Amino acid sequence: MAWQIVRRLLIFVGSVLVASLAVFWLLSGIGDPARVQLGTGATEEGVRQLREQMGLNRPFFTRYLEWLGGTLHGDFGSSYISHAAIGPQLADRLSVTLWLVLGAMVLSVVVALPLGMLAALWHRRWAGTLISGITQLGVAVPAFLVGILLIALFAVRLGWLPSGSYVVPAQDPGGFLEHMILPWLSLGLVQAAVLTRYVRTAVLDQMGQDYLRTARAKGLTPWQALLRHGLRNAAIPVLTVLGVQLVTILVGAVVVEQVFVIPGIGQWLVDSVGNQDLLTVQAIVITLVAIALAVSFVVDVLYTLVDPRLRHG
Amino acid sequence: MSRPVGPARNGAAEADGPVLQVSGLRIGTRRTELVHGVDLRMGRRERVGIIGASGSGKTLTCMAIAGLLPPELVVTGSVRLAGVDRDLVGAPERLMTGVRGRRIGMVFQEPMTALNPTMTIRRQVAEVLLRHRTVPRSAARRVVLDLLASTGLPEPDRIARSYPHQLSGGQRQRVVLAIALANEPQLLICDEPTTALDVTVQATVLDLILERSAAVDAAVLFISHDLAVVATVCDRILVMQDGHVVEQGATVDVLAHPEHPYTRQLLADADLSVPAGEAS
Amino acid sequence: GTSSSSSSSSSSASSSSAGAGGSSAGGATSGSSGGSGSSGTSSAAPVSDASLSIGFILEPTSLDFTQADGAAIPQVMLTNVYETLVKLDQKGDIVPSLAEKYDVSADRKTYTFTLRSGVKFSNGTPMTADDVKFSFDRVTTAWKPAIKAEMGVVASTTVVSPTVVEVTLKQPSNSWLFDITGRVGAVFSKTGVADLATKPIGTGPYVFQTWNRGDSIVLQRNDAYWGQKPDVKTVTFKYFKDPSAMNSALLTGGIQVVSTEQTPETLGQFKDTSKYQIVQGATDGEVMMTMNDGKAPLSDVRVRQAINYALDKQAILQGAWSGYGTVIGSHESPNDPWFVDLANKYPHDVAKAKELLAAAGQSNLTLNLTLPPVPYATAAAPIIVSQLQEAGITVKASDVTFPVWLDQVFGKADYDLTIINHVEPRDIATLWANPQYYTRYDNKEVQQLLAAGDAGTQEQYVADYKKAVGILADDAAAAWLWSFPNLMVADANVKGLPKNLVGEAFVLSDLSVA
Amino acid sequence: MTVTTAGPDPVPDRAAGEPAVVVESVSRRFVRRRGPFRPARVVDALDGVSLTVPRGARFGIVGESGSGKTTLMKIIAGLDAPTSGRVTVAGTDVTGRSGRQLDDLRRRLQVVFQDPMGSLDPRMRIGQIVAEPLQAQGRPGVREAVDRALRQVGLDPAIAGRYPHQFSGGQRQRISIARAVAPDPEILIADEAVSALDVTVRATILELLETIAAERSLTLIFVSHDLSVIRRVCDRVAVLRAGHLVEAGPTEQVWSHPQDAYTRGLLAAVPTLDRALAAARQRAGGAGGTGVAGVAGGTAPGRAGVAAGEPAGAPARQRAGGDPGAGSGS
Amino acid sequence: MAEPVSTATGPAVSPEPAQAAVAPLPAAERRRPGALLVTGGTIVALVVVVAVVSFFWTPWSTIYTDVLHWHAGPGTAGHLLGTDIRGRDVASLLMAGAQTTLYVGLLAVGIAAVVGTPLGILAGMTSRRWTEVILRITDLWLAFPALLLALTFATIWKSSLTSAMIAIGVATIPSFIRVVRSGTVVVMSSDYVQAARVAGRRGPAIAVRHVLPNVMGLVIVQVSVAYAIAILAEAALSYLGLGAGPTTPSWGRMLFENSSLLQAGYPVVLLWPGLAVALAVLGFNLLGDGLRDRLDPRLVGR
Ligand SMILES: Nc1ncnc2c1ncn2[C@@H]1O[C@H](COP(=O)(O)OP(=O)(O)OP(=O)(O)O)[C@@H](O)[C@H]1O
Ligand SMILES: Nc1ncnc2c1ncn2[C@@H]1O[C@H](COP(=O)(O)OP(=O)(O)OP(=O)(O)O)[C@@H](O)[C@H]1O
Ligand SMILES: [Mg+2]
Ligand SMILES: [Mg+2]
Repeated sequence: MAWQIVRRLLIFVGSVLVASLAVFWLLSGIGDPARVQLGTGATEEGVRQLREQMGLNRPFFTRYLEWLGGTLHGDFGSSYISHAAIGPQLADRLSVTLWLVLGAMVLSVVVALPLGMLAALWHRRWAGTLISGITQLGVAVPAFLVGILLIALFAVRLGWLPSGSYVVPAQDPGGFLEHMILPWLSLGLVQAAVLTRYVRTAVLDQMGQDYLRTARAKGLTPWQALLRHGLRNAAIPVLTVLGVQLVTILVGAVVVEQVFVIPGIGQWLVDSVGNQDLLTVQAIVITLVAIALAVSFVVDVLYTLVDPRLRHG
Repeated sequence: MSRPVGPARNGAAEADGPVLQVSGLRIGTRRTELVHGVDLRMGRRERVGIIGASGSGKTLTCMAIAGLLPPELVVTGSVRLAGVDRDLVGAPERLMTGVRGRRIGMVFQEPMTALNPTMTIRRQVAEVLLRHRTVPRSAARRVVLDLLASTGLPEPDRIARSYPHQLSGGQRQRVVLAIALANEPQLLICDEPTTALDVTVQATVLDLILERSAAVDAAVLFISHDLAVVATVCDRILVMQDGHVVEQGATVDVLAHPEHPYTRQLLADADLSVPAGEAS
Repeated sequence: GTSSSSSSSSSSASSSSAGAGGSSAGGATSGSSGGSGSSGTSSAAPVSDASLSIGFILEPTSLDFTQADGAAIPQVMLTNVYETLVKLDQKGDIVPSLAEKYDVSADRKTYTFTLRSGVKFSNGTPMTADDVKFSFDRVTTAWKPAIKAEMGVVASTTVVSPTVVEVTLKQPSNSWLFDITGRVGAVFSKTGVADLATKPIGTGPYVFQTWNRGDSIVLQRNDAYWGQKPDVKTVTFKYFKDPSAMNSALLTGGIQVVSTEQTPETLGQFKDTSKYQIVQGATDGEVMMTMNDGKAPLSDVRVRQAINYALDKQAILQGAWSGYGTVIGSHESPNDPWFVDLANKYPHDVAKAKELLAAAGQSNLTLNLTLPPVPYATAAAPIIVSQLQEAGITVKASDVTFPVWLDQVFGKADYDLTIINHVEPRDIATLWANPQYYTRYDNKEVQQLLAAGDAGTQEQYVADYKKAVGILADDAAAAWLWSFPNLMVADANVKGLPKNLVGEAFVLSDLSVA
Repeated sequence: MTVTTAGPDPVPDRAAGEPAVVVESVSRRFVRRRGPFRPARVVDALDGVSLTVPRGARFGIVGESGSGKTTLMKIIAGLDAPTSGRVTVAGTDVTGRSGRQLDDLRRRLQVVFQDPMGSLDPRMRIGQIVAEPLQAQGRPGVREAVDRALRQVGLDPAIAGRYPHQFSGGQRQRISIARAVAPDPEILIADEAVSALDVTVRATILELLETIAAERSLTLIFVSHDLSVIRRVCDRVAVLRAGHLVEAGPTEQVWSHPQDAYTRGLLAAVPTLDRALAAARQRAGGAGGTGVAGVAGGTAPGRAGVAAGEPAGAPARQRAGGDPGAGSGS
Repeated sequence: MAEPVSTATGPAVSPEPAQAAVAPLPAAERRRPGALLVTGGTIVALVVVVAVVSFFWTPWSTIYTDVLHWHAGPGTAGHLLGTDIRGRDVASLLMAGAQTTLYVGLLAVGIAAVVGTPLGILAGMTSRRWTEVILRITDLWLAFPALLLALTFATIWKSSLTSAMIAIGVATIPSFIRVVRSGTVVVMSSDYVQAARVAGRRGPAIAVRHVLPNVMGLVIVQVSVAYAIAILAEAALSYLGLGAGPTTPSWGRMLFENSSLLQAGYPVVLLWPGLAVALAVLGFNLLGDGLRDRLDPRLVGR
């Protein structure tokens, strides 16, 4: 167990190094933070001076090592642009996005599991085809459109829910829920559509299996058999997809964050990339890498929980 | 059909009506018929064996009785079970779920795939108990261990905690049997329940089937290729070939005085100490 | 110093003297007729507890405009938190603010500002001439953004007395006085610049309260303010990346004001005047299709003129910005004192365009249009491409990111055509008097006129600039499209919204909620 | 208690070549991880098993279910690696080898898996499945060979286009056998290869195996619960129990003089038709008679005489043509 | 060897019962494509045809802006489906957008599937150490924002549809790896893979003949989902200045550009590209589902 943890840690450190080097290298080739900071009012002289001040003229590796040194001290540094410390902001933004993403994932799972199973169970009936069709449309509808439509209906027309903005759950749990319902819906429904497709496939893959017949011989309805037996066996691909979704949506939520004015990490990443704010991008990417590794660890553990055959001897 | 179902020798079973009455059962795909009209009548406590060629429709017949045929197969005819006032053929799923696992227990042919690879044995056995609420949840744990032990499994506690892939074929087969017997069904259908078992375990399992079915007054529909096993278990035998029941009657009659050439052939081939060709 | 031989305007002079009396009272109760010089502040009734949320698009990257650039910072901080010695009124005239009055020497090189007394910073220290000198000196020494160059013309700043400060310029400059109505003129506390990014300290009617990054900035009324206290107690600057989200927020009561409407085509949903008001005015921004004047074939004036003839600017304005804004023909905004209407300089005339192209030997012209990711550019581009196509010019439009645009187009002038809104007020000299600028426009006469006008009297200033604007139009130095409108939508009960966006600040002190 | 056949007395008749399979003190331990945070549990499926299968032998392995037969088969076939010990097939060590190194083994050895359904790729047609070893080994005339193999196991070659799930259990098992015999292996491991077959088909298959064995000196390793099948087919037999080899030797010797109590128990438990019939008759005759099976049937009219003989019956007749069973020390 | 056996077999086992019962299914039944396949195929074919036609002919030029008719309703002034927010002919844009859509699918999804599927299979088949290496790289890659990739590629090749699509494709690879690997692991634990080993198949052949067909269902779903995402991502990237220029017709971009018309009260303009995207995605997905079901013999004929 101890070795497991050490190994994971080593992997993590290695991944962070690789990712940070990649980000450093990619961004340094794309544009000039000094120029971005000075904007359209810039003079060549001004840009040169600022580059000097920001230390951008030093060699690539010097800058990289300096950053690394800071990070090793647990310090993400301060933004090139805002000069504010990155760490605390990262924590805030990340928590916002995590709420958004986790809520949406829960919603999508709750919607997708039954729908996917129904679509599989009825795969030759019109109802199954209908579910497949609707979910496919769901995949095709961009989340921002869903968002705008939801706002137009529930916020503007009916006035039931606020049209956006974020409320810290610790301060006002009710308000938090009220504000998150629409974002969760618009992100979650699209994800649900995607997930439904995987559930359908995974469940169909299980439908011909003998153990389902055994389950039915016990007196389970086809539905129960699928629910208790099929689903568990379909869980491996579904879990995988969930893991992948969880990581990719973190950034992918940017559009929903935009439409619902949620100060999350996706939006911040886009801004920071736009501002050439290298240190901020660096911090965000490293956080994402950490999350990805954590998620894949959790998914691996879940694999072995749902499918004992994967516990290698 | 050579031998009509005469007045049964074990009249006791007939006294309170048949447990199972199958008539004119036909099974087929959309273009070929696979089973051509099977008639079968089983009394209480009666044990009926089906023997026959591989692919002759034995499994399909059993599946049809339990309503578990794959959806691409079509079934006609009638299957009636005592205590159920509906024909099981074409019965609604709701009815069938109440019947399966409760009134009809099933042991399948292939033990390797019959169990859910992702669930512990304990849960899989307990499920059938809890599904029909025959045992309170609190007692389920103990009942499961008892059931496993009664099938002759060593270390029932370890087995209960295992997953199917950790068990040998025979161990799995006994688990399936435990599931089938859990709710003391009226009718136990065993599709080659002992093929994966060694002879000692087989003897135990056969004893178990005999003993438990007797204990709960269950009728047994038993498929096996091992004539000795069939003879051990069954009072009556059906011989199937190519989707037809070619002969049926009391075990002793059929096995000792076979009439249909196919039955004779079977008996001839059953003796392994003599090569088939020379024996006949 | 003598009395102003030519102060910015007579009105400002009179207002400054009026302000003197008002400020001495300086009290909390009757701050009427303060130097704010704006209308709508006459009510002496006790101030309300109202709060207001205003939607914006661009969030500041920092609160400290001495270190970071970008129009979003002064929009929040200037005039509201920090104040300047003089400021602009709605007409664009320069009026006193922290200075009760100012005098200009005869050679127009020395400005003497008499400061208002009783003004306190939000950290409690009184505002004195020392602070002004400290602030002005600090621009050239400690500021980072390029805008600090505006203070380059100052030779020295001298403290005459605690309430009088004297600024001497290297040469006369009209723009300097205008410039110090902006960021570089902000007066900081000598003891309060340690942490400008998180603890801004100013003299303004509002104090900074909180900033939820990525979401909003909250300002609170400064109850110790020297002048007329604003009506609205709490103002939230709420930031929206998505224009339609901002509209929705207004519709659902999340905000009360949309400070700038980026999707003018959606204004229809605010038709109901009992609920909403649409405020339409001018900004200092010119949306223009800049051409690379230093690179063939665009270095040929005939080609540039042909392009101008080929464009139906009214249609472009209609299609891209639903007709909001004013078509312009040169580098000028209706806010500028030298504004002349040159919109019809190049009427839409495809035949003429083709003719000019033929004359230039460019009948089969292909140009690249490099677009920064801004809504007006992406909106105007398709129409421009279509119209130029009709005149026989094939345009290849491509999108780039903003850093790439800055690097390639703005930094290296590696482009043919681009579309951008130059929002800085009175930036004509920046664009057209510097041959190294990305416009690559090199016209000695224009350079001379702009320099002379800046150094000359106010009248000369206006006259020379008018002339320069005319030459730019003749040269078709760019294809100016429209003057960017100040388009605001607000709840009907919000009063005091500025019609024109003058200067860099979004002025809050005039707002009230009925 | 480990009994090895590779012991002191070598097989006299087969001195010519090296043994087909030599298993040297092979152990296989399964570590069952029970979730990431709980201690693992250990199962010794095989524990120090040694045995030698001479070339051309028909070697039976019996044992109770769970005794490690399948595990041993997989190790011999190079599908699983022993935790310790060594397996030599036709002179080459196969333990711990993979991929290319096993090519030679693959050409010589085929396996009929215990679980017919699981060992048939559900997405492959029967024809493809049976053809697979032939194709993998680049044999010519695949089609004919497939047809022949299917016919040999009593299936119509026309079914080659269908999928595994469309067959009955016995049919699947025959497909599995067809796949194994199609490439003419030198060594055939059959794990419960005939358990799902009716007696008629079983007889055919056994005959088929015997014929192949006789004609091309096939080494047959036959795992079964069915002792009568083992006795009929195999000249030598090994008895496994709980991962240990409890007894091994020439079949008839083990049959007539079982050394181990477990073996004796096994033999005694073999059901025979006449005993069963006698019991059945008793049940049927004595109205309400107890269903207890008597030990041996008295008179067995009709066909009873043809039924299986007593455990200690005469040597099987069919072996006359083949190699005489080799004696072995025990 | 056949002779003695077959003579021995002859009388003992009559092949007839098996033969009668196991008659081969007529080819017609096996070949009959499902409704999913037909519908999906038809829609996809329609998109292809429209794309091809648009190379040669569209009702209007796709760059022509009708300055008299902004976001006009269907049928106005010869615009069959009306005009968009910039006065361009919607029908023409839709037709030409089909090209982009197909290109997007081929390039982005193609890259992801062609690279990701083999890697995923590899990760599920190789030794634990290599699996670990591949998976950890995948995690890293997964976490790496597509936006950054898009930026980089846009810098290397100048922003274009191709650079954006390569970025999306490359960014989608890890999800293929993960999904395919999970399926592979399950397949690899089955007996039929062991049987194939015994048959003499080596890793690559097992991968192609056993693993691939058995994970194909997952791959197909992954492809169809990735396809929908790619279409929308193309639009999003081009809006950030990382994709095709504003004059390249694309359905995703039409959605983005016209989205404000929803609030402006002209939702119908949005309807067309929305329908087009939906239809294309639907088509590809139905085709995918159909293929998937086709590939599962247990479902054929049900
Ligand atoms: N993958 C595994 N993980 C853990 N334990 C296993 C595994 N495979 C087999 N075992 C255990 O090893 C023992 C031997 O199993 P094996 O399958 O070899 O038995 P067998 O002799 O073939 O039995 P049967 O005749 O019933 O098929 C059993 O106790 C089984 O539970
Ligand atoms: N799903 C199916 N589709 C088509 N034919 C089928 C299907 N299932 C079974 N069959 C055919 O039906 C016939 C009877 O099958 P069944 O499983 O009942 O045989 P069985 O008597 O149980 O044989 P075994 O002893 O080999 O298990 C076989 O010929 C088989 O090929
Ligand atoms: Mg069967
Ligand atoms: Mg086994």
